[in-house]
Amino acid sequence: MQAADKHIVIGTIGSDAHMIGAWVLQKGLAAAGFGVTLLGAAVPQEEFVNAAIETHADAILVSSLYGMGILDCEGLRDKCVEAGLKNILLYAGGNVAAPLELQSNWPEIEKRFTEMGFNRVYRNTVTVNEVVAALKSDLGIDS
Amino acid sequence: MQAADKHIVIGTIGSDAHMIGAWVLQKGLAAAGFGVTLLGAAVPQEEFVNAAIETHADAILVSSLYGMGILDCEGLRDKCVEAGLKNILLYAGGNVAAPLELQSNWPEIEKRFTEMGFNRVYRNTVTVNEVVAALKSDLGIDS
Amino acid sequence: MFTEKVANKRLTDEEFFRIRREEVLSQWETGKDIENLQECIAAAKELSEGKNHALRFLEAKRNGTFILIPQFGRALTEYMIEGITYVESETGLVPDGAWNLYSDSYTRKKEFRKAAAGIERSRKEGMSMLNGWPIVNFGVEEARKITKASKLPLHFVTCDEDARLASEIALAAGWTANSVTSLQECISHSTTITLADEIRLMQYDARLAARYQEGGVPQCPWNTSHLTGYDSPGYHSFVHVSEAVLAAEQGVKCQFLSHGIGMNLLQDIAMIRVSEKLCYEYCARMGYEGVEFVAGVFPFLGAWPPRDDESNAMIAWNAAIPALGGFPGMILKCQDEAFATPTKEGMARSVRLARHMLTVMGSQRIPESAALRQEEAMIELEVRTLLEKCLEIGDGDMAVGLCKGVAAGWVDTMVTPWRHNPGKVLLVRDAQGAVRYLDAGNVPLPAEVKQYHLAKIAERESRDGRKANMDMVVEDLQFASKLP
Amino acid sequence: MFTEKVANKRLTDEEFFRIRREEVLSQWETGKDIENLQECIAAAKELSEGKNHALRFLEAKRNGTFILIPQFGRALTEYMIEGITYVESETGLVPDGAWNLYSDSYTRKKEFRKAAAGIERSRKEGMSMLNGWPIVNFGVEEARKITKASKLPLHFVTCDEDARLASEIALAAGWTANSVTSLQECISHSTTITLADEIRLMQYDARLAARYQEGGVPQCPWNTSHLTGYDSPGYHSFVHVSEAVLAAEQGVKCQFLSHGIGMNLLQDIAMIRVSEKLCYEYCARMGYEGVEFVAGVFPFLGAWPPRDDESNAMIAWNAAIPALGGFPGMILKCQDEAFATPTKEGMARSVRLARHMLTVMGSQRIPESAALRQEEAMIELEVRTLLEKCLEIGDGDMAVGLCKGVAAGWVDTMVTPWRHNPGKVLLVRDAQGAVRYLDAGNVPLPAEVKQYHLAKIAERESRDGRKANMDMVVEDLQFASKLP
Ligand code: B12
Ligand code: B12
Repeated sequence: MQAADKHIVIGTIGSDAHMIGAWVLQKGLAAAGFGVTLLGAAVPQEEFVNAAIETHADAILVSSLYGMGILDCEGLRDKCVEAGLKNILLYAGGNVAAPLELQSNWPEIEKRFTEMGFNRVYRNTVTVNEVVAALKSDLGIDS
Repeated sequence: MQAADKHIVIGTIGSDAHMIGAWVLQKGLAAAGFGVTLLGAAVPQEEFVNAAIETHADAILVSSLYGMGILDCEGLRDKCVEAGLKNILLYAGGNVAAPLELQSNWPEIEKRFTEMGFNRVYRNTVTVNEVVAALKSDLGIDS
Repeated sequence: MFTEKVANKRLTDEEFFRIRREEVLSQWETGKDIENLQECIAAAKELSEGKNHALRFLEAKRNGTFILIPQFGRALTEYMIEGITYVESETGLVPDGAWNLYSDSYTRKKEFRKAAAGIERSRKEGMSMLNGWPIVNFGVEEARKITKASKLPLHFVTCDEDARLASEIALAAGWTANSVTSLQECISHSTTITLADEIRLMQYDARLAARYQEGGVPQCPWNTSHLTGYDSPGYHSFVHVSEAVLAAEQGVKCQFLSHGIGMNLLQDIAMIRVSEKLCYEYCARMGYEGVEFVAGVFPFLGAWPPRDDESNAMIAWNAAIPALGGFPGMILKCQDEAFATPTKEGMARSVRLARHMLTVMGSQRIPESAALRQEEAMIELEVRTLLEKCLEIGDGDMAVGLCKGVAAGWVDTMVTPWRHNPGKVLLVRDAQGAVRYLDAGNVPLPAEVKQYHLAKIAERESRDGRKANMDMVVEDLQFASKLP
Repeated sequence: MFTEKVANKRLTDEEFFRIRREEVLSQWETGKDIENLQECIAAAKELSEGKNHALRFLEAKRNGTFILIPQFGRALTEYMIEGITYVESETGLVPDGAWNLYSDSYTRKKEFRKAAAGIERSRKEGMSMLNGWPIVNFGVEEARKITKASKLPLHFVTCDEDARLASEIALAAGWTANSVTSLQECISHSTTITLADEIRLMQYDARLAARYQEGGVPQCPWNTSHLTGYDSPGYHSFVHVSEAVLAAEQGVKCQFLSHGIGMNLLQDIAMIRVSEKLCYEYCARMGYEGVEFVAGVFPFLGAWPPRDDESNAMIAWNAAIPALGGFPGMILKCQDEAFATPTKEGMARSVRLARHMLTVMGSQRIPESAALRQEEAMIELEVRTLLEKCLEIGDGDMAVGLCKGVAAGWVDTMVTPWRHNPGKVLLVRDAQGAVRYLDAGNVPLPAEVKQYHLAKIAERESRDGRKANMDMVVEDLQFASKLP
C-alpha cells in the first residue's frame, strides 16, 4: 500500500479562522505522497463529511486552534457514521482547549477525544513528520 | 534617648569586596541621625571588634554579599564577648549564603545567625528605613 | 444582507437608527437593555470617569510615556473580574495601563446560541470553555460590573465581521474603545464576507463611537493591522490609513493604531512612522479635521515558541520595539501564547517583564539614520501607491477603491482564510530578518521598491547559500516558534 | 612583596621561571603537580582540542555570529560537572557557547586554608558553601575532569590580586582563557594592594598565557572592565586599552574584551567600539603585531531586581545590546542574580532566553547614525586623553603611567573598595539613561566632553524638575533593581 493511494481531508473546524497550520500540514502530507484536500478555515462538520465522501477519503484531519475544539468536535464521529464513514480515521490537532489548565492536562484531552470517537489528538508542537508517520502506520502504508 | 547618642560600626566582612550596600546603609543611618563608622570592604572580625571598642559602638552591622557570610560570621560574637562587648547589637545583612536552596530558606538562615549570636539578619531586599526602625527599637530610641 | 453599494459616507441619523433598531438590537435579547442611546451615553460618561482610553492615551503621547496593555478573555464574568483585578493589583499596572479584552469567537460570529451553550458548559466544567467573554449573551449590566472592577481604560475587541451589538453593549458599559477596522477583519477572521459588507458593518461601529464622543464620552477606537502575522509592512500601513479615513468620515476623532509587527526593529519602526504620518495626511486631505492618532505595537502575530524562556525573549523584544520607537501603546502577549488563552498569572508576569524593560530602557530611542530613512521611504512609496490607486479607481472614494482593488487583485496578502483575497503574494525574511516580497503578485509596487526587496532577498540567498522559494516561505512562518 | 619598580616589560624566561618556582607553585601543595610546564602544555593541547577559546571566538567574529557564555561556580567538582553538563544538554548551547567559570573568593585571595574548610563544610552540608570552585585546592587532575565533561571552551576567572597558581592549574587543565587584568582587579575586588603590585602579578598571568600560545595552544585571555557596575564608559575603555597593551607586551596574541555595560544601547555600543578600535591602534603603535581582539558584553554589574520577571527583562536587554552592536561574546547572568550564585536551572533558562533573542533579532544591527558617532567621539576623546597622559607621564611606559595617574588622582572612579582610588568622581544617569560625570574629580576630561556630560545631565534635571546631587547618585545605583 502506498501513500498515493490514500486521500486525506484537512480543514479548520467551527468558527475558527486559523488556517496556517492546516496549510502547512497540507503541504507536508502532499510532499509525503498523500492525496490531500484542504477545506480552509471555519469549516462546519457537515462540510468535512461531504468532502470525505466526495474524495473517498481515508482520514479527516481536523485542525482547531482557537480553543473551542472540544465543543466544535463533539458529534463529528456520529455524523461520519450516519454518512457511512464508520471507520474513517479521525485526527484532531492544534490548541484544542481554551483554558491552560485543560490544555496542559493532556491525558484528559486524549480521554475526551477518544470518547468523542477520534483516533488521535495532537498538540501544536507535533511535527509534520510525526503526523505522516502516524497516518502511515494507521493506514497500513509501508514506509 | 536619641539616635545621635548611638554609634554604629558598618563593614563588609571576610574577603568580600562588595561595599556599595554598606556605603548606602551608612548614608541612610547618618541621615537618620546615628553616628556611623564605615570600615569599608574585606574587613576581618578583629577589625570590627576593635572599631566597636574605639568608637564605643552600640551596634555592629555586618554586611556580607558574596555568599560566604555564614562561614565569615562564625565566632564574631565570641570575639565581642572576649573584648567585653557582650551585649553589643549584632546585625548581618546582604546575600549571606551561596546556594539558592539555603538563601531561599530564610527561617534556616535566621536560625543559624541566631545560633551564632546575631540579633538580626536581613535579606538584601531590606530597605534602609526598615534597618533604621529596627535599630531604634532595639536601642530604645524614641521615633 | 446589504444590497446597496458601498461608499465612504457618513451614516445619516435616520439610517443609523434604522439599522440600530432593525439589524443590531434585535440580534439578541440583551439588545433591548440598551435601547435608549442617550441614557447609555450618560451612563458611560460616569462609568468611564478617570479611565478614559482617549484621554489617557493622548496624555501618554504628549508626555512621551507608555501604556502597557495586557489582554484577557474568559467565558464567565467572575473569571474576567478575577483576572483583571489580579493583574492590576499584582503588577503596578495602574495607572499606566489599559486592557485589551476579548469576546469569544462564537460571539464574534453572531453564534449566540453556541456562546450560550459555552457559558453553560464552562459553569459545568468549572473552567473557561470559550476563548473570550460572550458580551452579547451577558449584556450591559454584566459588562458594567467589569468596568467597575477595573481602574483602567477598557478596549473591547469588537471584530470578526458583525460586532455591532457587541460594540453597543461595550460602549454603553463605559468601555471607551471598540474596533474600527474593515480589510483587517476580512484578512484575519473571515472566509466569505465581501469587503463591501464588512465596511458597511464597520461604518456603523465607527459612527457609534463618534456618537459617544459627540455625547461627551471621548472614544479611541482601535484601528488595527493585526492581520495574519505574515504580511508586508506596507500592507499593514495601507490597512491603517484606509481604515483611518473610513472611521474619520463617520466622525471618529481619536484612533489607536495597533500595528502587528514582524520583529524587525528598523522595519517595524519605519512602518509605524509611515502609518501615523499618512493617517494624519490623508485625513487632513480628505477634510477630516482634528483627528488624532496614537501609535502602538501588537506583539508578533505569527507562531510563538512553546516554552517560557523563549516566550520571555519574545515579550521582551516585542516591548523593546515600541520603546525604541517611542510608540505609546504596548500591547502584551504572555508566556501562555503558544498554548492557550492567557492566564491571569501569565499576563501578570508579562506586565512585570515589560514594565522592567521600560525601567531600564524606557527613555532610550532609536537615533535617526540613513538606514531607517530608507526603510521609511520604501514603505511610504508602497503605501502611497496603493492609496492613490484606491482613490483613483474609486473616484476619490476610499471604500469603493478598496473594494475594487481587492476584486482587481492588486490589494493582496498571504495565508489568509479570506476567499476573496487574491493570494498571489509571497513573503520571506531577508538577511536582517525584515519581511520582503518574494512575489508581489499584482500589487503595484513601484519598480524601485520591488528591486529593493529583491536585492535584500538576494543578500539572504547568498548568506544562506540557497534560493528563496516556497520552502523558505513555510520555514519563515515558523522562525520564531522554533526551539533549538 | 614586590620591591622592584613596575615597568611594561616582558618577563624574561629567567624571571618567569624564578617567580614560578619561588612564588607561584609553592603557594599550595597542588603546585607540584604542574611543575613540568612542557608536559602541561602538551596535555592542554590535547584536552582543548575542538574547544579552543581563541579559535572559536575568532571564528565567530569572522562569521558575524555570537557565542553565549553562561557562568558557573560551586564548591565541589561534582557540582561543577553536574551544572555544566546540565546546561549544555538542556539548552543547545553547544557548539556556539563557552563557559565563564568562577573560583571562590577565598581562593581568589589565596586563603587556601579557608577554601579547604569550605570544601569540607560543603560536603558536610550537602550543598555549595563556597561561591565558586576552589581550583587550587583541587589541583590539575580535578580540573581536567571538568575539561573533559564540557564540550565547550572554558574561561577561568583568575583575578582578585594574585591568581597565578589558579591560572597555572587552569591552563594546564586545557582551559584556554585566564584573565589578564590590572586596574580592573584593584577597582573590583581589592582594598590595599598597590597597582604596581597588581600589574606585576598580572604580567605573570599574561606571560603564562603567551607561553601556552607559543607552545601551540592558542589562548584568549579575558581583558575585562567589569569594575563596580557604576563607572563611566570612558573609564571602561581606558581600562581595556591599558590592559591590552600590558598583556600584548607579554606576548598575548588574542584578547577577549569583556565590557561591563551600563545598559544604554548607544553609549554601550559606542564604548565597545572605541575600546576595540583603540586596543588595535595602541597595540600597533607600541609595536605589538598580530594581536587580535574579540569584543563582548558582560551584563550590567550593578544591582539586579529580586524577581524572575524583572530579571528576564534584564537578561533580554543585556543580550539585545551585544546583538545590536554585533559583538560576538554574550556573557549571561541569570534569574538568580539578585539572590545567590547561579543555579544550573537558572543558567539554563537564561541561555534559552538569550538564544531566542538571537533567533528573533540576531542578524539585526544598529544603523550608523550621528547620535552614535557623537557618543563614540566623546568617549574616544576621553579615553585618548587618559591614554596619552599615561604615556606622557610614564615616558612611554603604560604601566608606569597608570600607576602615576592613580597616585596623582586623575585616574579615578566611584564606589570601589580600593583605598588607593582617589574617589572624587560621581556619576549619574541622564534623561536617556546614559552614564554621565556629575563630578569628574581630577579626571582630565577635555572641556568639550565635560560640557557634553553636564548638558546631558541638565536635560534630566529639567525633565525631573530637580537638581542632580548625591541623593540622585545613590538612587541611580539601584535604578535597575527597583520593583514597582
Ligand atoms: C497566527 C495566529 C493567529 C492568526 C491566524 C492567521 C491565519 N490565517 O491562520 C490571527 C492573528 C488571525 C489569529 C486570530 C485569532 N487567534 Co490566534 N494565534 C495565532 C498563533 C500566534 C500562531 C498560530 C500559527 O499560525 N502557528 C503556526 C502553524 C504552522 O502552526 P499550528 O497552527 O499550530 O499548526 C501546526 C500544529 O498545530 C499541527 N496541527 C494543526 N492542526 C492540526 C490538525 C491535526 C489533525 C494534526 C495531526 C496536527 C495539526 O500541525 C501544524 C503544522 O505544524 C497562535 C499561538 C501560537 N501557537 O503561537 C494563536 C492562537 C492559536 N490564537 C488564539 C486566539 C484565541 C485567536 C483569536 C480568537 C483572537 C485572539 N484572542 O487572539 C482569533 C481567532 C478568531 C477566529 N475566528 O478564529 C489562541 C487560541 C487559544 C486557545 N486555544 O486556548 C492562540 C493559542 C493564542 C493565545 N494563546 O491566545 N491568530
Ligand atoms: C555590584 C555587585 C558586584 C560589584 C561590587 C562593587 C562594589 N564596589 O561593591 C563587583 C562587580 C565588583 C562584584 C564582584 C563580585 N561579586 Co557581586 N554582585 C554585585 C550585585 C550585582 C549588586 C550588589 C549591589 O551593589 N547592590 C546594591 C546595594 C545598594 O545593595 P546591597 O549590596 O544588597 O545592600 C543593601 C542590602 O543588602 C542591605 N544590606 C547590606 N548589607 C547589610 C548589612 C546589614 C547589617 C543590614 C541590616 C542590611 C544590609 O542594605 C543595603 C542598602 O539597601 C550583586 C547581585 C545583586 N544583588 O544584584 C552581586 C553578588 C552579590 N555578587 C556575587 C559574587 C559571587 C561576586 C564575586 C565573587 C564574583 C562573581 N561570581 O560575580 C565578586 C566578589 C569578589 C569578592 N572578593 O568579594 C554574588 C553573591 C552570591 C551569593 N551570595 O551567593 C551576587 C549575589 C551575584 C550572583 N547572584 O552571583 N559584585
